Amino acid sequence: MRLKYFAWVRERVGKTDEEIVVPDHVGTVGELMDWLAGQGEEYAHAFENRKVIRAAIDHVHVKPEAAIADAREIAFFPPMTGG
Amino acid sequence: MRLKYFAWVRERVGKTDEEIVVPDHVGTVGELMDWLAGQGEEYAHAFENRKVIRAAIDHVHVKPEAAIADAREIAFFPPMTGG
Amino acid sequence: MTPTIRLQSEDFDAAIEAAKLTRGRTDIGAVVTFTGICRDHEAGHGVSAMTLEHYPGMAEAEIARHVDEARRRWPLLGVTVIHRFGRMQPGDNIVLVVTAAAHRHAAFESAEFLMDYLKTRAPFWKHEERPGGMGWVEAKDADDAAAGRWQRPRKDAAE
Amino acid sequence: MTPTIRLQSEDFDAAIEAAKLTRGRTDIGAVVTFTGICRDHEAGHGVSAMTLEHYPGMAEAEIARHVDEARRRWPLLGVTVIHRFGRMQPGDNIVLVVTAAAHRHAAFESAEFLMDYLKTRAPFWKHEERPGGMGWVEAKDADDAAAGRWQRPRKDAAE
Repeated sequence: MRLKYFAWVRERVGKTDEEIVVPDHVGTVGELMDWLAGQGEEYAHAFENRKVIRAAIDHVHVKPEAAIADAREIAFFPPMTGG
Repeated sequence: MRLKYFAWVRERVGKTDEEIVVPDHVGTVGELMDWLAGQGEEYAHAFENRKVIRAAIDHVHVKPEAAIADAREIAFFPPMTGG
Repeated sequence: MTPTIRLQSEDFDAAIEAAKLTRGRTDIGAVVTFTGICRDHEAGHGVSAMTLEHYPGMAEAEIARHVDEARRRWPLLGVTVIHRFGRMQPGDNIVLVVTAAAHRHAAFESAEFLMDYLKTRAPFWKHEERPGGMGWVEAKDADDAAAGRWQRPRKDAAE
Repeated sequence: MTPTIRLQSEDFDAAIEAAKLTRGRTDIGAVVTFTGICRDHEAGHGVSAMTLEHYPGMAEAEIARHVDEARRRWPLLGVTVIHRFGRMQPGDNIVLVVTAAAHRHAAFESAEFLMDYLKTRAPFWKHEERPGGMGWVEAKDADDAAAGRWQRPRKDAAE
């Protein structure tokens, strides 16, 4: 599946997007953040305060409990500040 | 003092404004409406339902209890429908 | 900040009025414009035209009082109110309120406040031309209720 | 009624967008425009410029969902939302919401609803250039509270 990062999550991870293969035991958005946080220093930094990070699956806001099984694109970003 | 009439109050009275001398016993806006209602058929018609008529003294909305002693201009009109 | 208040029979240009408030400024974050337009129907009947009668002198004074009240309630950086009088046809502009502030809630709320008060307190009366004849527009209870929601105990009531 | 939703780096013209909604129509009685503008200060510090990052695809989809929700809640006769991205300087336009309806409350409330949701739900992020360096704008609790007041029990919650 494709991951996308925005704003300071993007800056910390160091990339705008990437294609990843997720282990079978990672079933939800929250578990995906836990798993990503273990993938290196930049990810650990990006996901150090998971409570403030928002996620979207296929362009729709989701909560950490959301299942990722059918996701094509998952995005992580800080709270929105548009408008 | 000068009286002014607007909208259907003006239509019923048949004039836009007039200069009047009010008897001493007429002390309030409500008493003025009572007195005007006795000044002829057109006034009786205009002031037949006094509850829906609004008044202003010198460009400021007032209630029927308002004293008219210091008024230069008193206006009578239906509820406003601008905007 | 000097508010602009105008009564006129001519049309107005909302964009020009809004631009006047923001020109050369960088402290304004939010501009709300409200344009009231003559409709071709009202409460179930058709309207082919309407004539707005007003009370010259009092109309300006009453609008100015409400603009002052809006400025006391919200930190406004600009206010414009233009109300037309005379004959209008469906599609014609009737009234314009523009408010400018650093933040959006002040701009939105003050514009709505001003419109609610213009509807119920500013001395204007609409006379409609309808298919069956002419008639004065009746005041709506809903408009009184809308204006009423802005009422609050006056701080100086006991002074 | 087909809503207009655009994301663009170019500036917009609020007057042209409002005119598009009303042209040739006589059923619209109220038009509200909200223009959000880049300010030279934010929460106590100066701002010399800002860059708006967005999530292409999701931004359009999220705005469209809120426009749909606004149309379910209010009898709208026209809606336009334009959000810019890229670099902006104080005084530059950022966002435009235009709503048109027969009556003013629908136009006011839907415009405020859309702005509250754009602030907290549309995937945009502001990166500021400040005298002391650069920094991401932090989300405000006040904006979440503003969006929260529009929440209501979903009719289909038990279905």
